[in-house]
Amino acid sequence: MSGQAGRLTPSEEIIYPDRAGLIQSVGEQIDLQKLKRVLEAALLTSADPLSIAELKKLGDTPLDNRQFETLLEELAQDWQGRGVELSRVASGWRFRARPEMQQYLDRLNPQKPPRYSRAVLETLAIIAYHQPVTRGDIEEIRGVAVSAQILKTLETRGWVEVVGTRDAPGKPELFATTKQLLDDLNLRALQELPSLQEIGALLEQDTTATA
Amino acid sequence: MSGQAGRLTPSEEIIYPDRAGLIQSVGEQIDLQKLKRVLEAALLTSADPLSIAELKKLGDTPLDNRQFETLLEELAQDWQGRGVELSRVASGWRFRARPEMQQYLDRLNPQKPPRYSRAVLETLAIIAYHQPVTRGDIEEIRGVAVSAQILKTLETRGWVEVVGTRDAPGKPELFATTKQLLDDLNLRALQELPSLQEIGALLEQDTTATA
Amino acid sequence: MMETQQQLVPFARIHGEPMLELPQDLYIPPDALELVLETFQGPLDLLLYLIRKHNLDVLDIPMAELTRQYMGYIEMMQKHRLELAADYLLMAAVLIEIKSRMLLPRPPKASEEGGEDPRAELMRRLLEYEQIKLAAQKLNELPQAGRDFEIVQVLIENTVRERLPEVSVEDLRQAWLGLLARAKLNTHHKVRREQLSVREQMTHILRSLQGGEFVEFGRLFDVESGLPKLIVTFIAILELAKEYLVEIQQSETLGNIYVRTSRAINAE
Repeated sequence: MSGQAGRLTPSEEIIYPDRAGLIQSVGEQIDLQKLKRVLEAALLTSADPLSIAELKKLGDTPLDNRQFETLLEELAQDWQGRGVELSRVASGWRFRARPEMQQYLDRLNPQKPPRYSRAVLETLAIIAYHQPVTRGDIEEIRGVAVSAQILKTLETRGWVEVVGTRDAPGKPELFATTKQLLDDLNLRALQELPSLQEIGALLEQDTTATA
Repeated sequence: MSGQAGRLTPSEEIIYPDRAGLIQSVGEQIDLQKLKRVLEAALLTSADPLSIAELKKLGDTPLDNRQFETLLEELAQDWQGRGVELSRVASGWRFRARPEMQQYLDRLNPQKPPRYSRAVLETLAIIAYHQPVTRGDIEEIRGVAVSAQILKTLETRGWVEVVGTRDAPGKPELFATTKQLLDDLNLRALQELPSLQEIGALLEQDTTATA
Repeated sequence: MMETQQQLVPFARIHGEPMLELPQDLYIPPDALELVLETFQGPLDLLLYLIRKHNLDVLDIPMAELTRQYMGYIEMMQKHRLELAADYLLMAAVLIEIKSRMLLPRPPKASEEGGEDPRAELMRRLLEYEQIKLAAQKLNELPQAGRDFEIVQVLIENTVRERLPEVSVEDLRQAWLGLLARAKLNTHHKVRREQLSVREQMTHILRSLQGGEFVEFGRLFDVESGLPKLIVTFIAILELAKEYLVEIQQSETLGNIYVRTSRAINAE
């Protein structure tokens, strides 16, 4: 086998058509496969990106920078479609988790999710149950002024939008909830929200119970 | 296609003959493949081993422990022949570079962790094989005083901890080894340590011979 | 005299050549003594070294020989004024004690029954220590994380993606309950028996009128959605008109009815 290691069979050219820069002997292909494994192991265990200069230390056979890059690009290719990817950054190459994985990985290190203030939740509830409503309507029901910031928060979140204006002095904007809110609450329609009657009954029960 | 997703074609059974415990619908196979990718990403990014309980958080579909283990064993199989392997240790599953890779990886990181003195190693061995033991027990076996520094070294490394006190005058602390020690030695349980009988086989032969 | 004593004790056999002088390897240059002292983990370690070095049997220790060799060491160390750990001196006392006990005539019965050998405790300790010494070596030979293999750890870029608060249906219900509780005493804030579906449809119609153009009345109805939905849509349009949110026009009797938002009217 070593006798003809320097020669190429056509099939080998077909197997590695993109590795034009590399010498294509059978023995060296095995070496390259082994080097790729070593590079992979080094990149997976390294805390920091590894530069080509560092990665070169891992090879027993001398390869030039271009050959190394070809090998690394091949390795990156091998990792396509996985939850982790090999990417080139300013200081070299590194593996990193794909952003899509974040939502899963977050489950292992759960941070306490932030909460909306009572003012935001009440405003959202009023818009959901009384839409379309103006800011004035909301203020009347809540009994306090509603800051522009609260409505902004809900609009930015994509849960509330202006659907028109009321024909009244100052042409106040009418707010309504969006499909996005229903999606985020996992509801098909607004009717699936607890009905106001139900909630009212609950409150009356409470009142009579405490009375 | 979705109409017959719940049914199995014989070829699918042939593709995954070893996954007897898992329900074999086409849709669920896709889910399992996705879950495997997520598990892989989680294990590759975690500094510490992940237990089955933790890995379960990553699944959207409920699987029992056995199904998870089957999936993990499959994943370990997928990594055969690479420079990195998925292995099960005391506190769960984790990826590590194979020891054969070390000679290469050492080229990137020439500084090695400190080698421990014989005093530290003997103390560790006594705690590992005779746990739980007090400092007095260790001193009796070694025939010399055990400095506080030796125990401190092992505790700092996370290999040894105080698990209680003996009900004796002075309430001496009882030391035992930790899961961390087993993890660091890539072992699942204390029984995987070389057995004392094996180590002492020669001596016991002597005993029976002279008896 | 010592040799005759040894002959008196039948089981104190010396394997191999009897060593009458300090063996060659016991001579250590004085400046290296300290190092030697550190090499041994203690008296048990030193004893084991002597036993193994001279091919003595741990289970049948020639006490006289071992004691002599051990004492040789101790004397040498003391001669060089090296501070000896108390453990070494204690062991010397133990060895001498065992040796002298072995010189005492033993009760014949006890020897028949294999009665207490004065060396038994020492032999047990030596064996136990040797076992741990080997175990420590084995432990050290096991591949160790960071020394013999590396742990894989791939970066998770904690993307700047802000975590947004989650809201549940229950949150909305609680918020509403809070509002009701506050408004309890205000009689004019009675709970209206409202159909949420009507409210939702009102929003839907307003959205479809957002272009500002007149829309034909009939086109606001989705005929295929069923009778209840049609009724809801009709009520929603009436409600919108009542709240002056839409304008409904019919230019001639039985002609087409058109609807547009009041915003469109205002824009005129």
